[in-house]
Amino acid sequence: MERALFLIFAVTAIGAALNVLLRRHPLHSALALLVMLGALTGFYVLLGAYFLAVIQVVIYAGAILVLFLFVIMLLNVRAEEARIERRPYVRWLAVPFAALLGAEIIYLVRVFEENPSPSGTSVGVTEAVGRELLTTYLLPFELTSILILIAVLGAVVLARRERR
Amino acid sequence: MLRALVVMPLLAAGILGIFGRRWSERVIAAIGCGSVGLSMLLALYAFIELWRLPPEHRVIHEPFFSWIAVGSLQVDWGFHLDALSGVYILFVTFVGFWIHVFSVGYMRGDPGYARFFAYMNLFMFMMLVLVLADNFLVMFVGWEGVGLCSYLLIGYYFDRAYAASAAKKAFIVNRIGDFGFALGIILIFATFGTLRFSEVMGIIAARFPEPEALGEIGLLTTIALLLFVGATGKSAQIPLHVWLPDAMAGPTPVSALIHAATMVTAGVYMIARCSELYARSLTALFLIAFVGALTALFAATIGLAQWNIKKVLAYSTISQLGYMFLACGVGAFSAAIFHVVTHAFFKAVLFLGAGSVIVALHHEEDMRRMGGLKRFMPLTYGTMLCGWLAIAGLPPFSGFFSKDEILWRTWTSPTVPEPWGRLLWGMGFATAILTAIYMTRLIVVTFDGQERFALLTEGQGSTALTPHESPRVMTIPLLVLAALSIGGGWIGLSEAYTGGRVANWFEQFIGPALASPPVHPDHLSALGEEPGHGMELGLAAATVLAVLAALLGARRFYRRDPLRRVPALLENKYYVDELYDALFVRPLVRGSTVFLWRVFDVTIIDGMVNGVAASVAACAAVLRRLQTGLVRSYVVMIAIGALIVLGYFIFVGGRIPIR
Amino acid sequence: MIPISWYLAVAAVLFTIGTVTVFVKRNAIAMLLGIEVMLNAANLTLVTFSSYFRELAGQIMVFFVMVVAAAEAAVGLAIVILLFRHRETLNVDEAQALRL
Amino acid sequence: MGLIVEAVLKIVVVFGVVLTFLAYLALFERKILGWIQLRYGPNRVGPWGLLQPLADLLKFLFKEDVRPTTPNPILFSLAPILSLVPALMTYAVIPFGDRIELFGREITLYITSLNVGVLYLFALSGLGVYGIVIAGWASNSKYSLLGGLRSAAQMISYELALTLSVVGVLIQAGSLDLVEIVRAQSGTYFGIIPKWHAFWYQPLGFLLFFIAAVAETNRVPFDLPEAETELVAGYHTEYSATKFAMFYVAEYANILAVSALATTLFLGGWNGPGVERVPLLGVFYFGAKTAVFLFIYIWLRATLPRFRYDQLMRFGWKVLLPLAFANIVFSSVMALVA
Repeated sequence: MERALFLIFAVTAIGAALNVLLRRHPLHSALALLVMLGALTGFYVLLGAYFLAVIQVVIYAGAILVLFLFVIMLLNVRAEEARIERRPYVRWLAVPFAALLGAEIIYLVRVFEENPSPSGTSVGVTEAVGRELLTTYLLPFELTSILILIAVLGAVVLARRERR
Repeated sequence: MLRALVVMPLLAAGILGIFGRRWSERVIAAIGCGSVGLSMLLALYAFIELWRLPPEHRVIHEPFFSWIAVGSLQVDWGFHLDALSGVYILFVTFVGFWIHVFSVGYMRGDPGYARFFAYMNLFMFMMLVLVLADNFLVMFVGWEGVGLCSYLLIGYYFDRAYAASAAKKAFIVNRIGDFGFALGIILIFATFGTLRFSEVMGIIAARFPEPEALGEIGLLTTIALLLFVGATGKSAQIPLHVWLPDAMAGPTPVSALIHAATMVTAGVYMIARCSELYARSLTALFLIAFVGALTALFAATIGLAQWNIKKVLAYSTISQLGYMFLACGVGAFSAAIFHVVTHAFFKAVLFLGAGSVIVALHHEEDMRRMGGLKRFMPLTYGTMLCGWLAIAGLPPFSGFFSKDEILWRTWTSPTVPEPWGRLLWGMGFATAILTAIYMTRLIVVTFDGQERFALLTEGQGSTALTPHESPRVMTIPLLVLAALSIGGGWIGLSEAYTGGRVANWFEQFIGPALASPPVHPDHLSALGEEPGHGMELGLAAATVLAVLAALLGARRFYRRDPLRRVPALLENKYYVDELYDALFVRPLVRGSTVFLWRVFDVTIIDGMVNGVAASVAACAAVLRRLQTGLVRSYVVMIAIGALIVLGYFIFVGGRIPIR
Repeated sequence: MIPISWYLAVAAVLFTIGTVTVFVKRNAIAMLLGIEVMLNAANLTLVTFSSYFRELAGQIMVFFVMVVAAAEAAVGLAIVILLFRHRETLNVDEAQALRL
Repeated sequence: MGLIVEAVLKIVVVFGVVLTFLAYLALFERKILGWIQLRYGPNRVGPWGLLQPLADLLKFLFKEDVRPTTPNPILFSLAPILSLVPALMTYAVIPFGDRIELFGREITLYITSLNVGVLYLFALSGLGVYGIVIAGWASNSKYSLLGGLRSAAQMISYELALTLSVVGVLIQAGSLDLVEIVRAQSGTYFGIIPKWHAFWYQPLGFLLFFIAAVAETNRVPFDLPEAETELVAGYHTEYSATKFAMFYVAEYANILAVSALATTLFLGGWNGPGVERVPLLGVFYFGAKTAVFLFIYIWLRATLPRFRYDQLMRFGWKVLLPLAFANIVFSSVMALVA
């Protein structure tokens, strides 16, 4: 049962990610990303991180992606046309680089094969996460609030139409 | 309960500070006074709760929240109610409430109405934090908080230069004291490893059974003296007394609340709170007694020669605070607190009465332009008379009981060496007489004799001014406080007057919260014999007679010649301000211009800044070649970086460091 | 029970796909989407480790990553809008007026 | 096995009741609007028009499905489903009542009780916007696009206020579980005032929640995404027949869900006199309280004009959001002091 769910989520996630990459229209890419987020939410539930699973939907799907959709619709973006590259070697370099990167990561992942999984389900309830966040990680937590504030100010200043 | 009591004024301050500007005065006044009124009721309730506990367990401790936990430093916000803080919250909220009510009338029409009440409420909050704190650090928060509110309220009329500079002066002078206080707290933590009053005092009691002798500067004496530096700043004792007279630039209710009744007595409170510590240092006690007596006498002489009605009261406050320190210094902590309470009542009456006069004369504070007001303002006059007799110390007014108690305890003090007790008593006695004289002068010059305000306004060509009695919202607080300055002294009736049949109620109540005074070797022999009640009554009678004589003499004298010239030395406050200016301020300014600015800032700091800029520019000239402006080439660079890092782990680092 | 490496492998694949997206797309929004894919892949590894080693720190990190992602999206999209307003395009190769 | 049967039965019952109720909610709306505007409302099909929902259903099912020329036919068909499914999923966690004894078994009157219940609801409400946005995009029509755009901005803006207005309740109840939140509201103060959050120091949160909820469900006076006077019908301009019906049902499902949520969070859910002895009464109380909200929704629609778009944004960001923050600060202080 668990493995079946894992496989379903894995196939969905990777398929959706490929769609993000291959679709020419940003809106389609964004919707593919939504599907991928859904699959990741499934993973989180499997891993016992219920709080994060819900937060993932609330923040990523409910706010960040909606913002993407909003901008795509606002600018009425059209699909990307094929264009002549100014620097064609970049594209030539990209794919091998990425492949190398993937290979390296997967190589490193094998390190963990020896670690038998101790399985965890009890961590990740809201209360535990909240307690950690407001005690051990209080300083980073406060810092992120400042980060958010700066981001809000930055976004407002950047997107404001200059008045003449 | 204590939490609600403390937080109430803070909430009101927040609400008024944020929204108050748009509201009508009626709403602001209701919120401002209502919150303090609620606090007062809660304080009464808390006090009754405390009262119902058995005397040896009269402590209510209420944790609030955990504040700082760094290493071994563990500070929580907690409130600690014992007999001492119980008395304090009761009179602070009570006097505070009536002064708030008075302010409703006094500040009417002022553009900063909401700001005023927000500051006043904030002050009440900070004062309650100071009083109810269960450890030094939280007390320090309250201590600094009341200092901040004092600064804000002295500079309330911030568009007037003298108010702004008076506020700055108060703040800076207080910083000097607070520096000592902070050092004391640090030393306490370094020595005892905790900041909770109960724990610190417990350790002191356990570890130091014997007091440090006179002249010995041990650990406890060092701490005690550092804390005392803080107390001299906050309570305006020599040599840090210079800020309080200038603080009269604030509105009069502020002077009544902060600079007479409550905040300035925080130094006394702190010493009483740490009485266990002070009782173990004869040196510190002696110094406190001496500074207190000297301040009392010194301020009283200046008070004789001031023309501004509020300045007279300010010097009188300094002088009375001197009495309180004298009491602490001779080991009579409960007498000191008793005087704090009675002083709060009668000084509030005097200040509010002065405020009432000032309003009636359209913000005229110079007594030379007053006179003859008793016909126009009978209520104000009557209440001021109560305050006058109370501060002069005539029975049965409250000031008599507390001042007499202090003088008696000075006479019989176990803590000071032999001739000094008598000498300090003499200084206190002289101060009592001077007090009677300058207060009589104030009353006579303001309320009796010719109506000089009319002359002066005619001279300026404006229409004749007719002062009128203040509205009821101002006179009712006056009446309430006047009643207390008449009757408030009976709670501490010395047992001498009943021949020992009725014990001193106040001392019995507050005593368990305070330490008993140590005994100087001089007095060890006399330890057994109680000085008699007859002696006490005799000394009291002598003081009363002297004061009465001074009172009547001064009355005759000033009635004849109210505007008599005063000695320049006294009018100019012994030139202390000028002295400080020459000793500290000018050298500092010169040093800053000559060295800090011309040498240090220009060459070293500017040099460093310019050097950094130049080196950055040099690096940038090389590095900017990497910046192609193509986003995706940046991406590739980042990816190459990531590849290298991962490659390092694979080929060089061996394995990822996992636990 | 699912071996830990399965999760990590999925995350690695997702991360690589995200990287390629950022490499090959010229549309600024699509590049931002690629970055989101990478961040999510990283999140997956963090949650996996957190769950397998019974250590909450990983989940806390994910929380912070989400916050940063939100901030990044807000500022990034504001820049995109600005770019579009000035250049009428979302092609990042067009925006190189400041280069040397 | 019994548990699964029970769960399935409960799901079937809840959805059957809810869907029927939604159909009648539309009828009630028309009736009440008629009453307020001094008209009759539907009264032809069946006695007092009671069979009108059935007639509407038949009509929607058998009408021709007109499809616009669009480059995204799949998305066009997906949109109504995306909008309906999250709306219906909310009912999984709404507690209609406490537990009852039935056939010797103890049965809870809610489908499930999640320990992240409130967050789950916000997650669903965040997903609800996709249906509308995608509909706006895939219709290939200006009106729809504008409706979708407005909806995206509006829902992001008001979701913040909605979420933050609930934090006070969460602080007070100390749980994210809806059942726990309802339990926290049982009992009374001084024997008279019920311990509902709306009465005892969350009145501001309650007001904010309700306003934000009206905006979140795109209802008058926040119905800018559909705004018939300017956008024809907004995001669903191009929809017809069954697909339109799905949007229609989704809207009512959202309204009902939000009303039920308001009841749960602020008005004590199933709590009421006598519930301890007769738990089934709780369902009645719950329904009655929810009905009050539904009536207010319809009342608002009948009386209020629509906001202008800039007013809407300003109200959301500069009034609701700061007030919600103030409410959180207030609640925390009260939690510390009281």
